[in-house]
Amino acid sequence: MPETDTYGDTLLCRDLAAYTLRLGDDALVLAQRLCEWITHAPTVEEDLALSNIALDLLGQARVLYAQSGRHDGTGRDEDDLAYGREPSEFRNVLLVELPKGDFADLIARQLVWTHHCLLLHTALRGAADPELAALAERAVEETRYHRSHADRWVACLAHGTPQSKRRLQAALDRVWPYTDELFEADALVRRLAEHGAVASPTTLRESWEREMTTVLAQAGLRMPTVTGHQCGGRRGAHTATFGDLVAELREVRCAHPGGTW
Amino acid sequence: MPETDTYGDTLLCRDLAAYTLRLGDDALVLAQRLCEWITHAPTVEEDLALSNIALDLLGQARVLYAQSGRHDGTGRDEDDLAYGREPSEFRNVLLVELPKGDFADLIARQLVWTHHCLLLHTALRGAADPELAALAERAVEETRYHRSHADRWVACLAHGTPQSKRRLQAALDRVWPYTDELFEADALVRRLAEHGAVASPTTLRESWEREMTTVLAQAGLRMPTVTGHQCGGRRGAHTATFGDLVAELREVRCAHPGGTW
Amino acid sequence: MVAVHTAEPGAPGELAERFEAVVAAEQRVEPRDWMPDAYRATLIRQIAQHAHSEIIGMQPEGNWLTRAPSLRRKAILLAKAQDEAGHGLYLYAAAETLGVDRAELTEKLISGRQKYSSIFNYPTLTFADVGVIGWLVDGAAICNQVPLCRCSYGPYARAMVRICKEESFHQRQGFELLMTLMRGTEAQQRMVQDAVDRWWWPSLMMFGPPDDDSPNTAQSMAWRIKRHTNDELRQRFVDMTLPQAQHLGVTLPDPELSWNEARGSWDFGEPDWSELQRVIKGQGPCNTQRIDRRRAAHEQGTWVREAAAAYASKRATAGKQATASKEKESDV
Amino acid sequence: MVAVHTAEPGAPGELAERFEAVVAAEQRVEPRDWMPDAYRATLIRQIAQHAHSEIIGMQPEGNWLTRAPSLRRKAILLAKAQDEAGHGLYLYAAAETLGVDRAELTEKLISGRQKYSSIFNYPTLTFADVGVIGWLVDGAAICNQVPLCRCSYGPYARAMVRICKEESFHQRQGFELLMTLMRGTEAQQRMVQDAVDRWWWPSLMMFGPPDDDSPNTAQSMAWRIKRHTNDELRQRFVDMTLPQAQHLGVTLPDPELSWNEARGSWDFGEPDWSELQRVIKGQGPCNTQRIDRRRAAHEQGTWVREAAAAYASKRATAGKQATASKEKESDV
Repeated sequence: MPETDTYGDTLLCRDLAAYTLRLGDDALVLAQRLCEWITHAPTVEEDLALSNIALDLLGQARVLYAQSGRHDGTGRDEDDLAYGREPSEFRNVLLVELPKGDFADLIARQLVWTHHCLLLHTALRGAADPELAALAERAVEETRYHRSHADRWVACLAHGTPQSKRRLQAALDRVWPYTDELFEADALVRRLAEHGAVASPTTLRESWEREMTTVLAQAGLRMPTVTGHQCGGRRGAHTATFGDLVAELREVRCAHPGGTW
Repeated sequence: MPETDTYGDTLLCRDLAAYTLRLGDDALVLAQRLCEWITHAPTVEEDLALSNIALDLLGQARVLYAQSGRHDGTGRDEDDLAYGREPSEFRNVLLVELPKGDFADLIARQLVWTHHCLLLHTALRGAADPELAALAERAVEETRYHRSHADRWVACLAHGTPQSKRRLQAALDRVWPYTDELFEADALVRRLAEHGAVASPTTLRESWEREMTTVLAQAGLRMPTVTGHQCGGRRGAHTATFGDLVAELREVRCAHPGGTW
Repeated sequence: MVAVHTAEPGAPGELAERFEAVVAAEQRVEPRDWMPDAYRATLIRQIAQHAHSEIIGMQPEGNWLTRAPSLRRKAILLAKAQDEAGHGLYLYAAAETLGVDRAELTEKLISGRQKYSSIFNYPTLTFADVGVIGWLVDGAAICNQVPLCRCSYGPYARAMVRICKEESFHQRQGFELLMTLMRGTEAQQRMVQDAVDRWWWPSLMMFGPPDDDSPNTAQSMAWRIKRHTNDELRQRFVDMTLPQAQHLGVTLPDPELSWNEARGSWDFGEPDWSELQRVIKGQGPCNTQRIDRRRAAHEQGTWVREAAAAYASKRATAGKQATASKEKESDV
Repeated sequence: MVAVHTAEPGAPGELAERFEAVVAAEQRVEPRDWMPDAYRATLIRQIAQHAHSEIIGMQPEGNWLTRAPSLRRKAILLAKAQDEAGHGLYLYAAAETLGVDRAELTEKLISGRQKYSSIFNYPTLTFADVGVIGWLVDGAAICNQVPLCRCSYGPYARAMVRICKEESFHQRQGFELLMTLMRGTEAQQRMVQDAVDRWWWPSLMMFGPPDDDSPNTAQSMAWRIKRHTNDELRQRFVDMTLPQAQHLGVTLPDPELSWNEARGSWDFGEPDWSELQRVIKGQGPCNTQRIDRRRAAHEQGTWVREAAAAYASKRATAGKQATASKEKESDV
């Protein structure tokens, strides 16, 4: 394997650090958006379900940050990574940072996200890096529940009332331009995928599109047509409200430099 | 004047520092709330008017903070005072920190606030401290415009549509429990008023109540009945959203410790 | 069964005697058992207020979920929010065993006709408040609730067993947060002291008015719903909390606090009962905000709940039709 | 007068000749003068777009009003917001002299039928963006706008004189903010460089597509609305900005930038025109948010504007009645 020579351990470590940071940022930022729903959900049961999902995501983020900090050799811990970076240093996809919106926006995002996530983690169970594989193993179980939560609400809103169907369709239309970025294969992902270290986004995309087609067809919803895809999160070009999200995340810590928590 | 002896210059300075800090906090916090309206007002003209008023208040806050920092001998400048204190160290009345609400809430607050403010600054023009008197002189001019802005909108909403009248009345009802605190005479204000250093809140209150009776009668609005007055701002016991207001105020500065601006 | 549930004062003396005997023997009254109307009404009011308190009680800390200063603290807060939502649900379920409808209880909460604990009408101004709520507010709640695990009404007693276990976990986590902050910077220590100053008196008031101003206590104790008077519980809380405060290194804002050797207990000052009355009457610093937020969430969620109801009824109809057509098939 | 305003292509040749002569002689066309329909339409489109840009342009910085890191910076930002609202109002007034209604223009903005400058579809992610917007975006706007002070249409030209004066003030303040940040911590310097990296190319695109892809330029120049081509203005902006960037100590993200001794100008790379097309078509990072926010403000303000209209009409009626009764009195 001549590639292994040119790729080398150091480069692999650096790439794995960057990759786990991306996944960690995805999980943390989405958890942050879900937190905004708690005490604002349509039912207490839903407050409970959303705090449950947010807690799972937060747990994933913590493990991923720990891995990233170990791989990049800086020894940064989970809080260094979560609280010590500027907004432009975050590497999450734009989808997870989109503002709270209404309940249909929440469900539309959860639908596209959880289906993608389950496919990704299922594939990552076979990752060469044992820590990443172990994380994926656990995440698959959790994400299965998150996905069924989203699927149930999609069915419910789609078959509920004309208003709920209309709102869900509108939310799907709003969210869809941000789905392309989930499967973006930049140099980092291509390098890792070529060496079998992570799943190939192209394969994921096909499965995901199949699943979406099925879910939407069953729900009697239209597949949104997108004219302009949005991306940029993976290189730190975030949306307008992302600075506020990060500021809120860091608010208390910033107000007490040198504090212990 | 035997009181002067027991009061003494040091005590007077300390009291003036505390007093100007209160007024400065009132002005800054209200300016901050008005800033939240800009680009969200019902017309561009109103965006303009509100930024104008906010700018006047901010100017007053800056002068008052400078005076406070000189009087208390700490040499703190306007930014030390605005950005360097915890929420519980702010001494503004609760009225100015109430959340944004709708346009009727804005106008209801502006009505009670500007009438109070014009009376206060008119009286403070006669303050013994020349700096405070000069600030009041300028503030009277500015507040006259702010008051007429509020009066015009009260007339407009009261005589506009049934909806606007209903909304304004509801907003007045919401705001009224916070008006009592404007005239609260605690030990500090009593000491200063006894020495003729500031206006007596009791006198202000009578004039203010007369003005409110007239304005509301002309507008065909009901004087709200209040069962429970809210206070605590002058001793640092603020309302639920005040921590967020201060956090937003300090957000950028906190994110860059040691920065220059 | 309906007759049993709506039993009037003139109900057979035998039922009333059996009820009294069960209660006196420290056995449990269960949903299907006959019970006096006043007993039922008292329990409904108390359990609903308790459930509402769990739900409204998510708000003061909810603001800090997005702001928690470490990922570990964020996880702890999220888990606590989850527990509180769960407690609310158990308690609503316990109330429903008494023949009330949850939608009706929610309606009464957001229209202000049913109360929740007044403690949640105070604002959480800094992150130290999160710790102090865990330490003092959950601490006081535990003093109140542990005896409820032996409440004569079975479903309520069983719900309390589970809730108390989780509450004491929250209390320990709150205390641990405060210990951490007190080891931090001077500003952090000041923040803790400031929070303690604001929450101490409201926490004492969580036990309700003084005994001589609490007319319902005797009946509730006779029914074995309540086990101790308000003042007994308050004293227990003070005695439990004082050593913890010393350990933390904070001052409680009561100059009258002193150890009473004779009583083997701490003497303490009189809370401002007029403030409690104001807050109960809806004039606390946050009454309006708390209810407005609950109402807004409820109203904004209306279309979602309507959709869920419509979907459920469509599925039920579809299910029936499927069953019907199956039955038909088997007929054939 | 109505006939003049709606003059058709078949209008008397004399009017057309007079118009051409006025424009050729560098005199001003005024609202009551006859003008070709296409001239009027071009101006309406351009002035409306310019007015909308001022209003939408308040948003990217508006978020920072509450967050400005010193009271002086807050005052500067507030004054700038005030100027922008004012500019919007002059420009809407200038458009109205051409016979359009402001409510109609607002409607066209929030329904997406009229555009605003694409630059405002990029997010402001840090406070350094505020400085960079002042320096680059207002700088580019000035390059575009200074020649408009000599525009053939009088009301537009006069509005631009006042606007340009204030814009150049904003530009200096933006530059001064960046100078201050560059004297600050390393993190502040990185923040400035990051903002420059994000805003450089979009600023270059503010001058519109390259000349060979800008079919309307020739007509606009003949009418003395436009004075320079897009590429000329872009070059002027680059030449003006380069020394300032060096003075600041930031790197512009274009490896092809180099001094061309022969031309006495800077050579620079080609912007990604497909990106400009995407943003113009509404697919920029913030198009939806900007319009949604404007629409939300407009819709939430509907009841206020309705009240204002009702009040004005009541007063007008009352005024007429008062006049009428006075007239009656004087009749008597």
